[in-house]
Amino acid sequence: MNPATSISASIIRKTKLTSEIFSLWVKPENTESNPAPGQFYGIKPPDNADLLLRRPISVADTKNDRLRFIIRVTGKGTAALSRLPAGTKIDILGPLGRPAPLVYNKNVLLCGGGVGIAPLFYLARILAPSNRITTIIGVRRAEDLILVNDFRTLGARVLISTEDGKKGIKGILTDLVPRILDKMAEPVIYACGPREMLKKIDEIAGNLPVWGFLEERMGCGTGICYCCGIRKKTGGYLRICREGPVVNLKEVDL
Amino acid sequence: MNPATSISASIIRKTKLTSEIFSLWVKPENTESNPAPGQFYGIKPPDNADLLLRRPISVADTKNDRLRFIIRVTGKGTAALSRLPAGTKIDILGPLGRPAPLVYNKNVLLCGGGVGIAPLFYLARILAPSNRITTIIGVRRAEDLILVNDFRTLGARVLISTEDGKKGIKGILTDLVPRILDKMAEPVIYACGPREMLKKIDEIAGNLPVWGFLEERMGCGTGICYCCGIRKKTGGYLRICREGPVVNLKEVDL
Amino acid sequence: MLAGVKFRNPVIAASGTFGFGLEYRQIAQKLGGIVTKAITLEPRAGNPMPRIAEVCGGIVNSVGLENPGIQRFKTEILPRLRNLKSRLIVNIAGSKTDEFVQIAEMLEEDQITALELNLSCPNVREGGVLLGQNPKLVKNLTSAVRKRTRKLLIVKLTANFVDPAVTARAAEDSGADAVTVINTLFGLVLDENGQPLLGGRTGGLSGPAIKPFALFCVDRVAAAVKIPVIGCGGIMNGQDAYEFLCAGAKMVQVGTANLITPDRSWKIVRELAVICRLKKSVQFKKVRKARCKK
Amino acid sequence: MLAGVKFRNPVIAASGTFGFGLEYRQIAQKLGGIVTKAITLEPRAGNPMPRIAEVCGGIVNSVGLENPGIQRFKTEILPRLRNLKSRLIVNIAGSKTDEFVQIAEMLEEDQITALELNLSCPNVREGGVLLGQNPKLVKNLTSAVRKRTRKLLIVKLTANFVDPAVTARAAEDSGADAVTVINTLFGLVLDENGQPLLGGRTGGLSGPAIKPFALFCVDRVAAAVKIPVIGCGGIMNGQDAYEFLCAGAKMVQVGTANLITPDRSWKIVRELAVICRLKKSVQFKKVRKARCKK
Ligand SMILES: Cc1cc2nc3c(=O)[nH]c(=O)nc-3n(C[C@H](O)[C@H](O)[C@H](O)COP(=O)(O)OP(=O)(O)OC[C@H]3O[C@@H](n4cnc5c(N)ncnc54)[C@H](O)[C@@H]3O)c2cc1C
Ligand SMILES: Cc1cc2nc3c(=O)[nH]c(=O)nc-3n(C[C@H](O)[C@H](O)[C@H](O)COP(=O)(O)OP(=O)(O)OC[C@H]3O[C@@H](n4cnc5c(N)ncnc54)[C@H](O)[C@@H]3O)c2cc1C
Ligand SMILES: Cc1cc2nc3c(=O)[nH]c(=O)nc-3n(C[C@H](O)[C@H](O)[C@H](O)COP(=O)(O)O)c2cc1C
Ligand SMILES: Cc1cc2nc3c(=O)[nH]c(=O)nc-3n(C[C@H](O)[C@H](O)[C@H](O)COP(=O)(O)O)c2cc1C
Ligand code: FES
Ligand code: FES
Repeated sequence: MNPATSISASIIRKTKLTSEIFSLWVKPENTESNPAPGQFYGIKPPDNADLLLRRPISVADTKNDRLRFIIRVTGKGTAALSRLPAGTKIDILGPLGRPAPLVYNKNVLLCGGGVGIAPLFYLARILAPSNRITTIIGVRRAEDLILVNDFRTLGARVLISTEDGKKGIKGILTDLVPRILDKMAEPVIYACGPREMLKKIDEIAGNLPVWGFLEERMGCGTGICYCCGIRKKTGGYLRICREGPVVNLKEVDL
Repeated sequence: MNPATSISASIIRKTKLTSEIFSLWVKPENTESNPAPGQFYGIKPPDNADLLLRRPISVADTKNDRLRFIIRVTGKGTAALSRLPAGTKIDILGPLGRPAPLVYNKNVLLCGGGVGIAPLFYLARILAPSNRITTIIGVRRAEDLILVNDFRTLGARVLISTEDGKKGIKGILTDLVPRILDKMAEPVIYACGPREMLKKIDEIAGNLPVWGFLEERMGCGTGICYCCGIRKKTGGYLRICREGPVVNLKEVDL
Repeated sequence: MLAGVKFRNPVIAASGTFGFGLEYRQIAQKLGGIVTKAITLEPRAGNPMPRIAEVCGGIVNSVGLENPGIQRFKTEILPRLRNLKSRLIVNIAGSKTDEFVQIAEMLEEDQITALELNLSCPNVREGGVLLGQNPKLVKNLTSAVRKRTRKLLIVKLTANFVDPAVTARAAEDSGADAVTVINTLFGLVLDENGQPLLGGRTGGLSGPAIKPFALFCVDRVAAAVKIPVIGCGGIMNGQDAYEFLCAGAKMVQVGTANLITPDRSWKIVRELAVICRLKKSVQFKKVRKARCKK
Repeated sequence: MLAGVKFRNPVIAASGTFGFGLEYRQIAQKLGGIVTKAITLEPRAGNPMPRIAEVCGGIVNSVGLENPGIQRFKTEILPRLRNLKSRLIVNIAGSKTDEFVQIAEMLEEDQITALELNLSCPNVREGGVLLGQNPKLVKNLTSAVRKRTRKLLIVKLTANFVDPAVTARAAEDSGADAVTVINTLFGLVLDENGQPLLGGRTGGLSGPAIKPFALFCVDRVAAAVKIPVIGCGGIMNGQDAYEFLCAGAKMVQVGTANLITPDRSWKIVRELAVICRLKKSVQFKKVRKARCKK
């Protein structure tokens, strides 16, 4: 059940990860919230009539009752959030959405394009104790890379693609996928990133299911406005905020 | 000529004067501005689509090229300004409006109701060297009193009325005016405060001219929107932001 | 109290902004009532994505009429809304009078309190004109539905390119029990390259940006008809709701605010109660007078 | 370039938001042009104070038609506007066709480029209906003025309770050279006690809050008429202006933004120039197509 009430949370740590990406550790007040990997929160930008809607941001990690969000500045809402100093109270609603399905004793492949790697980190931390994890991180420029060491610390194998070729292979993430998949027995694939990337991975994966972490412009994030649909192969839409954001890519029209 | 371009200014000191009133010393960047007593600035509240318009605020004092504003929190704009820490840059437009006429070798009576005393202080500082100044400050509660010692430091005589009777006489400002006027030869009166107060003083003053510092909800503050009229006795309106804010009360319908 | 029917309180969740009431039943029960998302005769897929854009002081949506159609609404959704402790209002849309009538006839279930006719649908016969822009069509449609339902009949008016006082009178004359004023305003949002941002190209503007216009319309319609007016448009807090009541509305609907936090309407109920107690509703009478003098 | 007349640039200061051009002549000269505050036949006092209220994303004004009347405009104001290096457009208001015509006849001065007919005045003969809400009245008025003036004739349309595409066609058919889309929306602002805040009770809503609606109207009108459309409503910066051009406007008017800083329109000229250069106006064509497919 999605929560109906938002909660107040304090920013307890803010770190700049790259020129565009920052990390927030927040501590919700008076509540325990146990988000599962794949779930997200609606973060309310600071009060401004220009910024009415919450910004959907995935949980990138948790620690005790604290939540980590890793956010890329792409517009005015995320820019406003990036300017909030530690200590600020923010209004958040969550956890929202259906979690990613968890697996045991599998060969797991995580594919994260850009900041899409963030929600996969939380998933990796939960899966790491009981699965073998390979992570591919694809970015445009080497300086956009985040979380590489964090994944390694979990014991995951990490592969990197950069378009500028300054780290890992020169190229895009999906160039790496076929080679890796070839060598994995019964892989379970999770992917988060741009639509074209998800589409490509789904094609490469053939019959293997791919759990895609989807994004769409959202109104409510809670399933009540029908703004965030993705077309189902069987017809009609499913709501990314409610039946997603993690969906079996085989079931949707990307 | 009113300026067409706003200027950036830094808040260099912020002080709380009472529970509702604060003082800002600001330093305009790259400009000299020489406001005269009675003039005001349009201060832009921090960016928020809810706060489009500038707030008209009188100059309460100047020092070198710095400006002092004394502001009472009455709504969301002034509340937003009151939250800005020293160091913040604000956008201000001014000096705006027609200055108060200056006099020499006169008995000057300044009547300030509430925060209305603020613009009279700057006037007093300019008039003090060449006039004898009596100031009446009227407030509701003794703790709302501001600038009393500042006026005394200028050598002005200061009388106080409080409605709670805890300082000065118990009553309202206009109770004091007749007694004081009786004892003043050829007084020149300046008054700033609520409309009813100005009206009363004008009545008491009889044929003496009273220079009233007027307020009205403003659109532009620069004379282009015709939102801030006050009815002239001769018919039609004058614009408080342009032909005012200091007007001879004999000429208008309060 | 609306046309003889009691509501727990005067705050209703507006159509399209509270789903079908399934997602937050616990909130729905505390409100005066909820209006469902629009239901059509046949299932509709709605518009392509993106369906929402944020603008200054509001949002523009182009959800379209995505809904499972009246059949599946009855078999799959209505049963799950059984024993709802607040009033259920079904928002009906269609492109022909006949569609509205058919749907109305299919909704005789006891658990439904009212039907709300959504007139903001492009009318096929009149070349792109909205049903709700033509007083004659409003009259015909309202009469036709009125004949087939004993439910409370609410007509939801648009103020796009039409004077809602005129269409409100048409609705009143044809037997409507109440009118909702207003639906979203037309809106076009372009991206930084000047291209339409929404999948449906244009959409409906809602939120605080439309509040002064909505208040104007409520004030005007309340002076024009005797049936109760349900005020809607940009209500974000109790004070906003209070202002709509002062402008002449008997009840209010809250839309966009629900998207921000699902329990916002419930918060508005509580804020409104505090305000009304404070003002002892003396103000109401004064305002009513001010309005009538106009 | 508008109907054969060259403008320095496509940004005009909107009526009522730049006075009569006297206060900031140095800015006025740098713009494409300025529209004066509305002029009527007789002097008008305008509405009681307060005349302005701030609302979410905009303002609501009830200035009314305060102006010195056409006579004093000609004798006291026009001479001071001599040698203005940009285009002077005079906004005309009245309650009868005849008043508009008389004013138009009195404005044959060379220094005036265009007349802009302000149709948002309550029309006396039709019981509270605005002139601009009735296509027939728009037609009659435009034809009548057209016969008496050789100036560029601009008709400023309202989108309150009327489809501006319909009135735009009426204006086009009657000889208008261009249309301005849109004037303010109706607005009512209540204070915390639910009492009308403005001296004029109701007013006109302008600013960013109306931008999506104004863009919708511009897009719609541009598709409906061949004469140029001047876009107006909520333009605060160069990007906003650019979007209006993409929606089909040939020029834009800036209103509320001038109140915030008098040189804002000039800033918009410079911002717009940068954007248009960046986009090489390739986008324009694309959008135009997107619009026409509709
Ligand atoms: C389920 C989900 C999880 C997400 N998790 C993360 C994350 O962990 N880290 C991260 O950096 N980003 C994440 N995003 C994307 C993030 O929500 C957008 O980048 C952000 O909302 C943009 O807001 P803005 O104000 O900066 O941009 P603007 O363009 O100014 O936003 C305008 C409006 O569009 C919406 N919008 C714009 N881009 C997107 C987008 N890509 N997805 C959804 N809504 C959008 C905004 O929410 C807002 O309502 C996630 C999106 C979804 C749907
Ligand atoms: C020429 C002039 C000089 C002034 N000097 C001072 C000063 O030195 N110190 C001081 O504390 N106050 C001064 N005021 C009053 C001050 O401008 C208002 O209190 C302030 O604008 C209120 O803004 P707000 O956002 O807090 O209130 P809100 O009520 O939220 O404001 C809403 C709108 O109404 C306008 N408004 C509300 N009250 C007033 C008012 N009394 N006068 C003008 N506009 C108003 C605001 O500017 C804003 O546009 C002056 C007013 C004028 C006209
Ligand atoms: C996402 C969304 C979907 C909507 N869907 C409908 C609908 O299906 N039927 C309807 O009559 N109104 C619909 N509306 C309009 C609202 O019910 C309401 O009339 C409008 O949003 C104005 O109120 P607000 O400003 O409080 O949102 C929708 C509004 C939004 C924001
Ligand atoms: C204070 C004020 C006064 C106005 N007076 C007039 C007027 O006299 N004649 C007119 O045609 N429009 C008038 N308008 C409307 C503007 O010209 C413009 O059409 C409207 O404000 C929308 O543009 P904006 O959102 O950029 O302000 C006025 C607007 C404001 C804010
Ligand atoms: S964002 Fe509202 S249903 Fe998903
Ligand atoms: S506030 Fe605009 S003319 Fe005075």
